[in-house]
Amino acid sequence: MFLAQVHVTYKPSILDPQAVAIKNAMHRLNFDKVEAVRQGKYFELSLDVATATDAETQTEAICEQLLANPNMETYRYEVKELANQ
Amino acid sequence: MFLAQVHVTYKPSILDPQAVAIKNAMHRLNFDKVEAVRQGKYFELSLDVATATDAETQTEAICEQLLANPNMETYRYEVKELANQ
Amino acid sequence: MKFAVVSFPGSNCDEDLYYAITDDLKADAEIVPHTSDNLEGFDAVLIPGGFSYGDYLRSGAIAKFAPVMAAVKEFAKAGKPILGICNGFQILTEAGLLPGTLQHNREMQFICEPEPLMVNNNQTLFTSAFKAGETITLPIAHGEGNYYCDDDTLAQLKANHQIIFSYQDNPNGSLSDIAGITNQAGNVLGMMPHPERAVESIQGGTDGLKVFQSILQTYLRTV
Amino acid sequence: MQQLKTELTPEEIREQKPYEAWGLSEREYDYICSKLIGRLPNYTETGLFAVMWSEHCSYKNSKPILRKFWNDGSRVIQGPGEGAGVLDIGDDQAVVFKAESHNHPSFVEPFEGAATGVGGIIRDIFSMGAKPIASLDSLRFGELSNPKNRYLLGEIVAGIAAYGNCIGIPTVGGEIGFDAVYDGNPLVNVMCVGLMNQADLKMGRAKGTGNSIIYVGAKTGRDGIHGATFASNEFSDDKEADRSAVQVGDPFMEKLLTDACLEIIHDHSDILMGIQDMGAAGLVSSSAEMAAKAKSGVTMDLDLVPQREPGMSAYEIMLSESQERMLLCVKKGEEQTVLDIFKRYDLDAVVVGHVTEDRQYRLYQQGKLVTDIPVTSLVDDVVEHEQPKRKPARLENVQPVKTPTVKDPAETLAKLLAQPTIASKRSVFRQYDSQVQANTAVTPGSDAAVVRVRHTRKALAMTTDCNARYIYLDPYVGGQIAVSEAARNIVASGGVPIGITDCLNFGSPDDPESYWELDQSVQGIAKACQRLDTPVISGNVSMYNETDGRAIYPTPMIGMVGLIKDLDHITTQDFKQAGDVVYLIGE
Ligand SMILES: Nc1ncnc2c1ncn2[C@@H]1O[C@H](COP(=O)(O)OP(=O)(O)O)[C@@H](O)[C@H]1O
Repeated sequence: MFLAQVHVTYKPSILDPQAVAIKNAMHRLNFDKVEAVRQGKYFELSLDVATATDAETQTEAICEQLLANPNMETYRYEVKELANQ
Repeated sequence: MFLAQVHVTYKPSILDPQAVAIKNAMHRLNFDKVEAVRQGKYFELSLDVATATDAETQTEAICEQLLANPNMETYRYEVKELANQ
Repeated sequence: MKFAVVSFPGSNCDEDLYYAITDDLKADAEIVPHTSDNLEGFDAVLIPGGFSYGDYLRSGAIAKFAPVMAAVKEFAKAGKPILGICNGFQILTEAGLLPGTLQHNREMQFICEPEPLMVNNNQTLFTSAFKAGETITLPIAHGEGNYYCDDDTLAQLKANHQIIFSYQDNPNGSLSDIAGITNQAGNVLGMMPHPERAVESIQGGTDGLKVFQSILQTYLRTV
Repeated sequence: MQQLKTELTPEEIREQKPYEAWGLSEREYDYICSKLIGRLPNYTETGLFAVMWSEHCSYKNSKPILRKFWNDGSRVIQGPGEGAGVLDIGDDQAVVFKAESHNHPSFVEPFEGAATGVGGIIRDIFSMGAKPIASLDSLRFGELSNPKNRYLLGEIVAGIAAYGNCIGIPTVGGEIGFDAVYDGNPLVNVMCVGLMNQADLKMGRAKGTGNSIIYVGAKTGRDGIHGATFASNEFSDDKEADRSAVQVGDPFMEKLLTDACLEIIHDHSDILMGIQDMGAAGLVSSSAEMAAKAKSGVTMDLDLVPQREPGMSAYEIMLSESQERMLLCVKKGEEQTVLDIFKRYDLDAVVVGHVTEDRQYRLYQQGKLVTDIPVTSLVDDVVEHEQPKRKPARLENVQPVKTPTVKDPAETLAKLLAQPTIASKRSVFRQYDSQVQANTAVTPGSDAAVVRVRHTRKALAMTTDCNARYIYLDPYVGGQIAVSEAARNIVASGGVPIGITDCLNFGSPDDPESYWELDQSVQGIAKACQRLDTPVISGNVSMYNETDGRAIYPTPMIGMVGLIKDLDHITTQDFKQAGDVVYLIGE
């Protein structure tokens, strides 16, 4: 069993109104040392495949087709083997 | 300048309708080796503070008050110093 | 009796509530901005639906820090009536005035439809004008109305009769079909359906008016 | 630090002709050089010309045809040419409406494309001084058997819902059709309706020498640069073509912008000289059009424009299609009043320039004059093209109607009802908040939607309609049918039709057959409008709806509004009770 940890974030040029609203909220709460906020999505997938390479191929395809919107987002991921339960 | 990388995820006991929907979508796309999906939010905060301890204290407080809903979410974070530009 | 309708940036049912009170209940109301720090002179507080601060991060998560919320908490402590509708319900849970939270709807879609509801408890200041066990119809309009709380909380809600409204045909996956709950003291109600959209027959029904009438009648009985 | 691309010199532009890729023809370029400015335009200026001379901004191909529309009538306060049209509904009130297409952006990025389509048309309504009270959509997709179309449908509907629900404007009606001709070219048309007191009417004007130009709303980023010219070019299957960043909508910001602008319009009408939204071609089209209509000039300092990204060139700042931005012209000396109001709403507002007497369009960046051309050369001097027209070959020998034989009527009926185009659209419209504002008397699912005018006995009925197949078969009669269908929906809801808006979704004007279809259907629509006393008060043209050379059905969407004089006249389509008599009226 493998675990893929995926991060999907906006491309830098894309407007992210959420991040703006979150940063403003932090400043209103007096966390004014926060200079910048980026936000994104985080996924953990448990994959029942035989090899790390399989896990990577699947994760890559899933990111490409489902988890990230290539018009606006980029993704990165790491795959690690899970100890047998 | 410090960078805090924050992950906010659902507590394991909570059924997350979004994660369920994503897993179902993966299976519809024939990624049937995906056994489990967890999803959460990912934040990067740039903090203009003097020490790593300051950065951690601030990040902890921000997570506690704003980024996570203690009823259903947990958070973890890492802080690292950014090279001067 | 005077109602405060609290308005946050992004609230969009504040005027609807204002008109429900002034035009249909024929009581006094005022829209109070999120920056106000005082609710003196008001006898009930209404927290409207909408998308406060865009509902970015989580619905209600940012609104709970608005200056007016300190006054709302005081108001709750004083035992005075507070009604949060839709986004108002979400804000009240985020602010800790009501237990639990509202997750994404089961089907991950926004739903706008009239829903049949059961009035489980007519012994509250919000429901005294209803008959016990009455079925009413109110519109819902939300993407995150799927109520969730832990088992202990649910047991407590049931034991104290805090589940005021429940769905007859659960549209969003809410735990125990919950559509509206009060706090333990019974003076804070949060509900996903919109009573202010059912106060005139031209809107398709008037069941919602009874919620406001209940508040008014209770008030008049006690002063 | 980001490396600034070095821009081509005027001479290099003449040699290398980059403007052709931006949609400007060599003939137009030569005409601009020799007749309009008497020199070679620099890089920024060339970009401004390319975008302002695009079909999307200038209507250069469609104007000669649009003049055939009928837009008289006693109720008309403002016809086509402004942000939206305005009709008198009595009691010193007016209804304001317009429709707009966002077809191409919605294909590229369906959720955000549809969402920003909603946002754009809303700005057109409140910039006139009206409170937006309802939206409707009109959607076309390829067949649902294709997963790509199911995906587009899901995302586009979700995008419309997300924007409309958040901003608090009820989406009260619409229509959807499916046909393989829309494969690869879905149509997303959105209509918005507003209500106002006639005294609040505002126009997009930069008038009064010395008055200030104020920019308000979202910061300018590199989104959708050349979106307008993109909307004026055919699709190609080459998906990964170098496409600038997609536009993302922020309905929360737009809600603040709407409320703030309406507050200024209501309370400070005397100092607000003009207001317009930044739509396609953003800052350049709004400022140039406001100056052109006021017969004035404008000077702006681009360093003052709020920017989201470092190192933006003048070209990028002017052509950006970042959403949720407005341009205001405010009386000199009174700027602070306006800036204070925006500050209260947490909105960025900046004085970026002023009105000049001499009718020049001047832009400064880092102290340098980067643009200096006559306002008229960007707006009024665009050369119209009446294109050649030809009746399509398919219409030269049309087959007579074949009456199908129905063996088992029940089965045929069931099959018909299962057609996605005919089946209930509840799964779509239940995602739209159709009741916010608490004025919706008839929600989606009946004929026209009905929204009452609070504190009066009046109501407004509204609908969007178009049967493109009829127009494909006979654009003239089909255009009449589209208007008539809309009118029947209004009448069946208890209203008197009072006016229409439209979205003309067609193929390329360079194709004589498409151009003929456009011309014929406009004439058909005009004729029906005149008969029904429903002037065309606003509209939008979307041409180049072609994928790899194959055009969609000509689809002129009609958005109609009717006036219901008394709430008691509202009727709905469902049968009311057993035993009632059912009449069939008509032939
Ligand atoms: N995309 C849509 N958005 C909102 N409402 C819709 C949409 N499509 C259809 N509807 C609603 O469904 C009902 C039936 O629509 P339609 O199929 O166009 O009916 P008709 O052909 O009788 O005009 C109408 O009330 C219409 O407003």
